[in-house]
Amino acid sequence: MARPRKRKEIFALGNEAVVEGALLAGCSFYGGYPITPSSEIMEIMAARLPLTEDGVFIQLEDEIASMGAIIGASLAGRKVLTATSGPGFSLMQENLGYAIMAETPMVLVNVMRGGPSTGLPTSPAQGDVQQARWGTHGDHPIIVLSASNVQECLDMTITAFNMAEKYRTPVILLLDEVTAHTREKIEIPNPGEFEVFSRTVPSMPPEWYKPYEETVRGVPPMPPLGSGYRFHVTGLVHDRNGFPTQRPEEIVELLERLHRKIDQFFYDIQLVDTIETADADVVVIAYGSVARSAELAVRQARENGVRAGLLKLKTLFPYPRRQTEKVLAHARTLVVPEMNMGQMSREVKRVNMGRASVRTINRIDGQIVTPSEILKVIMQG
Amino acid sequence: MKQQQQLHRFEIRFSGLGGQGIITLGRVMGQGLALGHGYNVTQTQSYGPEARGGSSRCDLVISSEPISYPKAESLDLLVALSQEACNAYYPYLKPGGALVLESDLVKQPPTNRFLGLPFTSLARDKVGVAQAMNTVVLGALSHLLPFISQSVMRKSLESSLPAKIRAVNVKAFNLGHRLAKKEWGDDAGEVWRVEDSERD
Amino acid sequence: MANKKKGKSKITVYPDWCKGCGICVEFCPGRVLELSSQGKATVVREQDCIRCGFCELHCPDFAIVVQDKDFVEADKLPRRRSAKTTDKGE
Amino acid sequence: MNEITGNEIIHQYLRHNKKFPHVLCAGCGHGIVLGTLIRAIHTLAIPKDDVVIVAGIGCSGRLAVYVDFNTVHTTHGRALTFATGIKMANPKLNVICIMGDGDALSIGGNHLIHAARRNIGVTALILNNNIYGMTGGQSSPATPEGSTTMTNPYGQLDASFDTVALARGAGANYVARGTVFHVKRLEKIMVEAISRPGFSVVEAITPCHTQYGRKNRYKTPVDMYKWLKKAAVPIDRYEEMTEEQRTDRLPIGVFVAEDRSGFEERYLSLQAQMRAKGGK
Repeated sequence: MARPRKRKEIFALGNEAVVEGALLAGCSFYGGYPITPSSEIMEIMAARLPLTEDGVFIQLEDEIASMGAIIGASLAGRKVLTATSGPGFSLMQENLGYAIMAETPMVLVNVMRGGPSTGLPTSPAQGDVQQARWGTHGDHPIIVLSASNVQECLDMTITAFNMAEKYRTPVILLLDEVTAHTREKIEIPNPGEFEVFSRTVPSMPPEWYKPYEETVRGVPPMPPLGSGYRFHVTGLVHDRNGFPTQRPEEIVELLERLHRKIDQFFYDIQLVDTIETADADVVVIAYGSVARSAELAVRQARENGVRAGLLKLKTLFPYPRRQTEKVLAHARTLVVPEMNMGQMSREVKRVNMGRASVRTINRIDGQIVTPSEILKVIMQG
Repeated sequence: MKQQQQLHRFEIRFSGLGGQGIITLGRVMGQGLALGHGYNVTQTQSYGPEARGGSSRCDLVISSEPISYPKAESLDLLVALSQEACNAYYPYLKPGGALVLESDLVKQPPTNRFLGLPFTSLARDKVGVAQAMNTVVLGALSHLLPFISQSVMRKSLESSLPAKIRAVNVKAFNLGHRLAKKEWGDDAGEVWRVEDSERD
Repeated sequence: MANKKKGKSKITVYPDWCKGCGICVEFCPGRVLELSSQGKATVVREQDCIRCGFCELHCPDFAIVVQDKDFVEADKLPRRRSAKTTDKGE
Repeated sequence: MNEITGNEIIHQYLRHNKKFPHVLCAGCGHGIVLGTLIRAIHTLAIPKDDVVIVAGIGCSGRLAVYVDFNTVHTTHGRALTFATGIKMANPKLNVICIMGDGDALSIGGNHLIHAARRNIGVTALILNNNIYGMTGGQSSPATPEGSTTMTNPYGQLDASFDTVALARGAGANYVARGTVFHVKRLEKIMVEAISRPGFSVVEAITPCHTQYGRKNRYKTPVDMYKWLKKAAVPIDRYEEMTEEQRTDRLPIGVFVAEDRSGFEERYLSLQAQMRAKGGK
């Protein structure tokens, strides 16, 4: 692995790494409202963006306004970010739906803390997983990513921006308090060492532009406001010209395309890491900081002669079904440790369809699931 | 850089009162070990009300291998800068682990096996700045822990500080290092060096 | 300004766009307009128009156009040339 | 007289691929406001491409779809938040927010006061019809005390907001009120509102006979316009009136007109300053 240039190393918080990743991905607009434990993302953006050429930072009056502002900025051509936690994520659901409907690229980082309601502001949890999937009303596709260590916070933020731009959709990055508040050494990749994708813009004369036209990828090109392509953006179900419609065939065409533009690219979107799963009898399926505990538990189990493996989910939704089925080919037991009452294990069970026995480990006391807890369940087989 | 000593999850907890600079201490040391010495390090800390009021806590996990679980569970070294912190976290010290105390503030040590120095009065009287107490601790630990190179850590410290407080802190760092060597002896941390070379 | 222009207007009402709200009929100082049996505004006394512009400005549906008669007749057609447009794209 | 005037101007700004007449009720003043806005933009000679109309939800929200500008129809009450993002992302654009009274004063009240406090360079056009029209005539914060609505069948108990006082109190740079009866005056106000720096609030009184009038003694649209003609008094005359004379009268005109620079301008100059210094 020859590296032409040495990468800069920093000792950074997970939240700090999100900022580094966002800036590398081309983010030039942050709108937000502070909330523990995500505030460092906002604070660092407040310090960094005004020093860049065209970076805009704005603190809004609440999380609803934060979403409105970043959607507006995205429509005006910016790559945009907001970050929040717990109650703030609930407030963002309204305009999250708008961003899906109006196909507005944006990245929303939710640093999960204990809930419901104000809950446990400074303790980790993974209780927003199903909210990330279904929090906004109506049938909708969504991309939800996750990161389990500080380097991944950087890498997955870049990935989130790329997916948002590529698929013209909001992407949620779910972190938890442990990942966000751990400091670790990370490498900042050099330009050219990672992909940066920017939304496709129309390449025809404005009069011929149909803002929501069917394309092969299902993703129509998107011009920035004010660039000569005048069109109508709305949260109502709309036709190819962007105008509201109630005609059944146009409703179906739009909503099906919104799903299809994600569904046909599962291979690009569904990201996992595997550790020792090739021959594993017992496979732990974990994400976020709990995946770190799981990794240690799997290694200890191997030392104790149990063929254990880890399927680490970096994409939570759309749920990586194929990768799960691969481990199901030989796994007798699936272990799903989570800091919630079993939100991701629902997905695992849905895919498992009774093939392996699914053991869940659930903690809701504001503490991370420890390696020893997971090891105990692995050893029970 | 000389050959890095092999470490397998060495866990340190810094604890004490809010305002003693505990988090900064952990962060500076973590940064020095991660960037200067090339170890894998995870640093976590107490947040929220805990970090504002009474007690403060900052953990480091240091390892030659990638660190999976980032939190400290079983401490190799506990640094207690207040009686409450000492009482609260002593039970997490692993058998054979070391306890470093602020000897003026921890009047009732839970054990006779500890290493103490009056860090606060040293900073106030010998450096002239009481707030430099955490840097005195850093200097002392740079002597105690055999896998820390004093010069590398000092350089890392300097690079993380604004110019106007750099000189004071270097003075505090050197003082801590010198006194630890004098009071605790040359081989105070030898236990870790031996253990690790045996493991390899 | 009004009297000088009396009798010099050409008034067009687009019945498709008129919803028959009656605002133009009610407030026209010359009583130029009436509601037809279909409920649409129609021009009945064009010669009395003083071109105050009220009906045009207050038609919520942009259905009334008042023009200079001489000018329109000189052009033969209702004008469709593009105005002093400020549109970059056109 | 060779200039194109009146509605012929407006026709050039309407979207030709939209079906007219628009969806609003016969006699609804919203169309008049839209026409007035178009004339103001035409007067200012702003290219269509440089205008962004951001609308909320409700009858007023439907206006955006008919005009050939960049148009964004947002969520209920949130138009100003979208507008803030658009203006900050591209300060060159003329961003005009069209909101209703329920939209701007109730669900979006927080955004209105903060947009004013921030003095973001956006024009807020609040179409006040005293009611939630689109959804069937429920009370809004601008429904006059004592009047009858679907959600206050026995009479509105709470006092209504004074939009002008609210906007002024929150720090808006320019605050004015007009009516759809006094169109020329409203047009002048809009021209000024759009050309000023910072945050401008224009309250346009635009009666809803369908949902408000019929329940409150105004049987036809014409009745409502007669009421407007009678009730509206220019601010200077209103100020000379006795308390008694002021009963049921509505002051119109310009209430605040300052020239404080908008948030986006202040941000850009801060950015230039920080960059010149090379960071902190």
